[in-house]
Amino acid sequence: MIKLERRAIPPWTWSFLAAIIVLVLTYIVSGRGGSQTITLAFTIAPYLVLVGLGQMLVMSAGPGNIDVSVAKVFSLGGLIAIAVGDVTGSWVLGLAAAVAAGFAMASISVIAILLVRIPPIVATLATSLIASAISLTLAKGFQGSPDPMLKGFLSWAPFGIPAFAVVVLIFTVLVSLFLKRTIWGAQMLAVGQARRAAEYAGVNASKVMVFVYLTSGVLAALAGALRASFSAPNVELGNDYLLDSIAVVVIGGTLMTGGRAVPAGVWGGALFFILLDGLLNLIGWSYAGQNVLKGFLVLAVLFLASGAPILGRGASSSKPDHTIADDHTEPEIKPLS
Amino acid sequence: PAMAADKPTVALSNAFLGNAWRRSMITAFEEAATKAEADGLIASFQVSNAPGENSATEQIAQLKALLLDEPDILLVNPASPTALNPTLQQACNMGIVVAVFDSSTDLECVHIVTNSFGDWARLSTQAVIDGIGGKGNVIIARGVQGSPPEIEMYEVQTELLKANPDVKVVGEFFTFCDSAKAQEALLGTIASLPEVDGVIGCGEGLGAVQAFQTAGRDIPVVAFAPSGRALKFWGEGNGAPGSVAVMSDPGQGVAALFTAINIYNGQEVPRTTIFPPVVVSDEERDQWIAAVGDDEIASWQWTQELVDAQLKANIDGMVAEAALPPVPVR
Amino acid sequence: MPRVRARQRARTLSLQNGAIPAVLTHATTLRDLHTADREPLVQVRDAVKTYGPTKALSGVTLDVHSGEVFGVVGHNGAGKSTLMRVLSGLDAIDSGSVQINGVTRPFGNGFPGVRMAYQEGSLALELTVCENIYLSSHSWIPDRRWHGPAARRAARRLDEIFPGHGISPADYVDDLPLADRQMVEISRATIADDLSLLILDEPTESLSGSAVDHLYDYVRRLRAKGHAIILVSHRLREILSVCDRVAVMKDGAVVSTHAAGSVTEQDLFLAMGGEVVSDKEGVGARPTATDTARPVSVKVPMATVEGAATQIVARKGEVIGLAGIAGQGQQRVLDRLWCRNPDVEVSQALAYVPGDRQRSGILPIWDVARNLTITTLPKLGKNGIRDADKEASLVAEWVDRLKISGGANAAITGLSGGNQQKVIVARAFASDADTILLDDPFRGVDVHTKAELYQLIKSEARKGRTIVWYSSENSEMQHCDRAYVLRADRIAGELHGPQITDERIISLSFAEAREARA
Amino acid sequence: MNTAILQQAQLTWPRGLGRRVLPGCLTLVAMVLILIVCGMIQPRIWSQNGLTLIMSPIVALAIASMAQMVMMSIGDIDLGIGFFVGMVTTIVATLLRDTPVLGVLALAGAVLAYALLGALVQLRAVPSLIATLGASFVWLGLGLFVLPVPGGMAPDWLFAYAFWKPPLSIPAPLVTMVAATALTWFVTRRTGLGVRFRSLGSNPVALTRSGSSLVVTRMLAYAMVGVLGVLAGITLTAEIGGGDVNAVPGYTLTTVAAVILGGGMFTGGRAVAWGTLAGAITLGLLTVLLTLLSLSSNLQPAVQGFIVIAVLAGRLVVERMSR
Ligand SMILES: Nc1ncnc2c1ncn2[C@@H]1O[C@H](COP(=O)(O)OP(=O)(O)OP(=O)(O)O)[C@@H](O)[C@H]1O
Ligand SMILES: Nc1ncnc2c1ncn2[C@@H]1O[C@H](COP(=O)(O)OP(=O)(O)OP(=O)(O)O)[C@@H](O)[C@H]1O
Ligand SMILES: [Mg+2]
Ligand SMILES: [Mg+2]
Repeated sequence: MIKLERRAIPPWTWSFLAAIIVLVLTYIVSGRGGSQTITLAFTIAPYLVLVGLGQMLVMSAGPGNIDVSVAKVFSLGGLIAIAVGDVTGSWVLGLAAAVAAGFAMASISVIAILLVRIPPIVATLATSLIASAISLTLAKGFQGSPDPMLKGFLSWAPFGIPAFAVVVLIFTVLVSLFLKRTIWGAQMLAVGQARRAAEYAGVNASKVMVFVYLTSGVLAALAGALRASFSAPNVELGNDYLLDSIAVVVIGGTLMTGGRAVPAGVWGGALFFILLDGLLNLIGWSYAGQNVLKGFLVLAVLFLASGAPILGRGASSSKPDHTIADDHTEPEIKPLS
Repeated sequence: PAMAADKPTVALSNAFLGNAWRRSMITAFEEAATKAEADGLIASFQVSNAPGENSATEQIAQLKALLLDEPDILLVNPASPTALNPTLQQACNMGIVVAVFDSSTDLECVHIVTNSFGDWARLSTQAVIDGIGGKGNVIIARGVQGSPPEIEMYEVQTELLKANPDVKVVGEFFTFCDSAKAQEALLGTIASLPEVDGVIGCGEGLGAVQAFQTAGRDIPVVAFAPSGRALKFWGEGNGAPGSVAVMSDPGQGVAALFTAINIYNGQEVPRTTIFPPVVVSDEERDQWIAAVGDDEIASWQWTQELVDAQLKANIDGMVAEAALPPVPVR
Repeated sequence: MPRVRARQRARTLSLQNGAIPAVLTHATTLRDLHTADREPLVQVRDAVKTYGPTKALSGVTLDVHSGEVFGVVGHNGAGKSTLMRVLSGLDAIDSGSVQINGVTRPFGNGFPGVRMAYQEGSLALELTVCENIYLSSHSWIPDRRWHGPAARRAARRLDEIFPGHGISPADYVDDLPLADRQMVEISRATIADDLSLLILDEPTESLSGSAVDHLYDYVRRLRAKGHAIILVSHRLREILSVCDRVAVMKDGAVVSTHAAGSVTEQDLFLAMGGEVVSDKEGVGARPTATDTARPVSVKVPMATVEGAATQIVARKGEVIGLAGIAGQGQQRVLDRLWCRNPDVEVSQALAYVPGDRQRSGILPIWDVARNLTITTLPKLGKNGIRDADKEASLVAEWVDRLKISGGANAAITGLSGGNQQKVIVARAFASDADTILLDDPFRGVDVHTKAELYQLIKSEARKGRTIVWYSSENSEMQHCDRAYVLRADRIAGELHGPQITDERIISLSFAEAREARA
Repeated sequence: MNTAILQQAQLTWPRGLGRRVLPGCLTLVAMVLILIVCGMIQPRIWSQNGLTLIMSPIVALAIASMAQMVMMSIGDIDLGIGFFVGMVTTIVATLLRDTPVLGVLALAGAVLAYALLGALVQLRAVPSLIATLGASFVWLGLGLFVLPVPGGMAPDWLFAYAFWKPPLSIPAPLVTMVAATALTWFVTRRTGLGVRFRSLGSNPVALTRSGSSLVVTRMLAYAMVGVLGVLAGITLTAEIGGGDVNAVPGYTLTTVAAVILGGGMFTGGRAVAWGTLAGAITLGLLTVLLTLLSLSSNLQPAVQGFIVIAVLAGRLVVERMSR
């Protein structure tokens, strides 16, 4: 029975499975490709992964937590990094500036969420409006182009192994270590699965909220800065990264209801999406067909990978007794500890 | 219109400000309009950019707010070729001179000022075909899916390719004429493609070249966007020789302004007037680089005289031969 | 420690003194008596129900007759709730037979005429009282224009059962205190035109004393009307006071049935597999005169009923009770302490044991171990990194000490409410907090578990911790050194050691009630 | 006892009602303020034409917000509503015009699809947010199949509606919005079905124990979202005179904001139709306000953001004071 299987299977399996299937299809469709298809996929994946990791932390901090400002912050980060880098002549300062910008934007969300008590989705929506206003102002009469050295590094792939991807992989490992081995990580997941309970257990939930949103903002801006250095800054650079980051995180097996974060899954989801786009372009599907297929694939992966305990689906602070009510979901909770 | 004597008030409705083209268009317009106001051609002008991501509904709301002001001339750079029709109809009914630019509409009462996307496609495609010496593999990078310009351009491209049977199409994606999207689309598929000699497209050359560089492939002949950044990049020797930079002219807004003023003053003007796109070839490239800011798109600097000339060419039906405006200088 | 093998010892003990056989014979004669006059309303024969590995019901056989109040007692996880779910038709049994009103298989909405008031969680908080009533009783309320009828029935029934309740049908349940919600839940269950069997699963756990009396008066009236009532409770005294017959469940089976008149709490207690001392021990055993030498660790400024300023004081090593009718401000005192309001004085490290385990207790995704350690993590780990070994040993220690069923790696949601509660308590006491706040934590916990936890509290207090303990169950307060009786956010009186009795607490709680009316 | 006396007082004003209607009222105030400001800048607003002009673009948003509100009342979120409405416009502008029967069938199919989505969410415990996100790709794709290029033509009866001038110089858009809101309000607050929806959002266990099926209830709720989405699409077609699947992707988040402004919650159980209407109109009027203020276009988004925050902050303050 599926349940029993799922006991064994780690939550990120499905995303990688999907990615591999798409990869195989790609090879089948085009007689050629070899390792380069993978190399190039790993060249563009890291940016989405960085944004996804931030989004993942936010989402696993509890029901209703989501950061819809990533797209605009991403673009903003790109513009600022290039502009500052151009003025100061140092790409390091450029990235630093981008990080600072992401931090500032995220602080707006944090203030709105914690002090003004605005639901995250609306608070971050407001933030993204503000971010895009700043981007637009910046873009007017914008000067500057990416630092050649950084750009070189970003597309540098010795033996077909993209160096930047390796860096982000290491970062991903650090994130999962953070979640597994550190006290903060544990406290974050505790808040994620039951905020009230965690608070009574002595966890400072506000601290967690501040942490996840700031991280998400900073990562988005940083990813934007790097992406812009990889090609060129642009006010619309980040637009695709909002929906994709959410989809990638959930396909990766992170619980939308919080309490379970799966960093590895973010890679799986990102590769799946990127390879899928490649495949669809390859077989020259009409844009319409591409979307229908993409949609059904997302639903299908969900269908297989699902098993989020019904406990507080959507959002659940007001759903007592769920575990007792929906016994069938119990075994699906078990493997997560 | 009734009192051709007194000067018109002008309102420009722009759907969004999200990309370099629209910004250049607004900049060019604001410069020209301020000058026109000073020269006493218009009474006053108002530029309004709808919030949101090029959303038709936002622009409709914005247009209706503008209609409350009852301007004499309404210039529209629309979010969608059809969605505004009912609203624009209302404007016509109020006796406002309505001119749509950088797009088209089948609304009778509206004047259309536009570039010939056919020309754009012809110029860029031909350049690439010549660049690769009339034979080889090409990719077609297509524009904004479903937009009338893209459809018009695609027709021209296909017929030109028919005329050159040695040019083989090995791939075709929608890149929205956006260099970042083109880069991702290409990186996603490049490995599965044979040798590529040229990329026929609508100004995503920058991203295309970068994708090929990343993949360590030979750089094909491409069509850049005439943006400061792309021209510089091109000038630094990226992009195979024979590449070109073509794009519809952000100066259209200005052209539309002067055209509309003429209409308001009772001059006879065809419903649709064609203006030339901006073309940058190897020779003039460095001249243009000097004139264009990094995040700007090169645009013709239309003046009333130039516009009148172009209008005349339109009326005489000899647009093709009409002289191009001079390369602007900074 | 002696408590560890409580149950086994209890069994041997009860077999030696032959209590159960005696009771059984008695029970059978009594059952014959009943069946003589008429066919029982409920007939359960060898009902078996398993959930995966666990055998919730292992062959239950019992009869319930119209016009009787039938009590069911048993330790946590004995199978009571499961049996009730089966009777109400929510769960189907694997083997055996259930017959109610001559119907043998439930259809759609369960067995006809059977209604159940649940222990918790069957009201929709975002709905109004009236809407909740409609939801559960729609079969007896017109489908169109139902607001009026539903509201009227709700109000009438509430007045009928709990006179003087202050609930309006238009109130949102979310904004009602726990006690009021329980009243609504009970009234909800009784609103049915074809009611023939009413099941109450631990109905009084969050009710105040007077409400409990009202409820049982109503139960008696129902019985008089010829309805059958099944009452599940951990409060043996209540069971004996209202029931005609009592069934004792153990490990998924009915081990014995007694005529309420002919048994004492002790007998039931033994039959459940209890141990004499575990309950008796420690009541009043603490030194009554609290020596004022010990340093004060908690100070909460309050007002007396007369309005004079006073304060709640707790010294190091004291167990302080907050008593009184539910919802008279006891929780507010705890909150003021937990949030460290400027006006209160409280020692550095605090820990809180919530009562509402479903919503503010358990971390549902994690297993017992992680639930248990979350509070202590910072203490165990160093510079931000967790220390797996220390955690493991701590968990092992507490799982063993409190005999948490399922062990360290069981999913918390798989535990019984009682066992979940043990984990939550352990969480607090495992921390290095020197003051521990208990917010009515033992609702619906069986007597054994309670006894163990009382012991824990006392021994921890002896180690020098301060305990501030609110309970809605007056008898629990006996385990405190001192108890403050609260009423309308004010202190109605302070009781010392042996003075802390049901009667004293009740009288203090209600003394004012009369004043207020006057 | 005095608790009883306390409660006597509350009997007149049900406990918890205030908490639930207050936010909507405050948003209403904000809406009126914006209207007044607009009116001061541009007095022509105060006429049937003026009001019709500025209100008509908001109608579709308001109805879509109703859909989102129903979704949130069962504890779910719909990230696909924008493209769904867009897809409906393409169907209305083509099939419904040329072959009404097919058109109606197609729209019915769309509603059915929504119901199935609900079943998926319930049965596989899929988070609604991501399920609807996936669905949004499908809506977009289907819309592009029907109309690859924006175009088509609204049916004539829709044009008739677009130029309808109700008596007593009531602005037509207002009539439509109020009607749609009243309908939603009635279903969610007055009918047994509505009670089931909200209890599904608030506490599914209660619903199961009352003997109704979670799947059926969720499917019905999603179907209602679909129906409202279709209505929104139809009114939008009237507004843009044709079909365009990309017409309103922004609705997805705007509608959520509207519901929140109206006093809705993500935790489900709350259905605040009138508040949501106020929220939608407020958000819709922002564009008008910003255009009339004709402030630097770069800043417009920022101003929008700040106004949203401000309104919600204002609510917080009032709640604090009322406590
Ligand atoms: N939903 C369920 N899933 C799995 N096992 C269950 C479930 N419900 C009950 N059980 C099993 O049946 C046993 C009896 O459960 P039940 O709820 O009847 O105990 P109880 O007598 O109600 O305990 P308490 O006195 O604490 O209410 C439990 O020990 C458990 O192992
Ligand atoms: N989802 C579940 N999975 C496994 N066992 C369960 C589940 N839900 C309940 N149980 C079992 O049901 C039994 C009773 O659960 P219930 O919710 O009735 O708490 P309880 O036993 O009544 O405890 P209390 O009486 O203290 O509330 C528990 O022993 C538990 O093992
Ligand atoms: Mg039970
Ligand atoms: Mg129980």
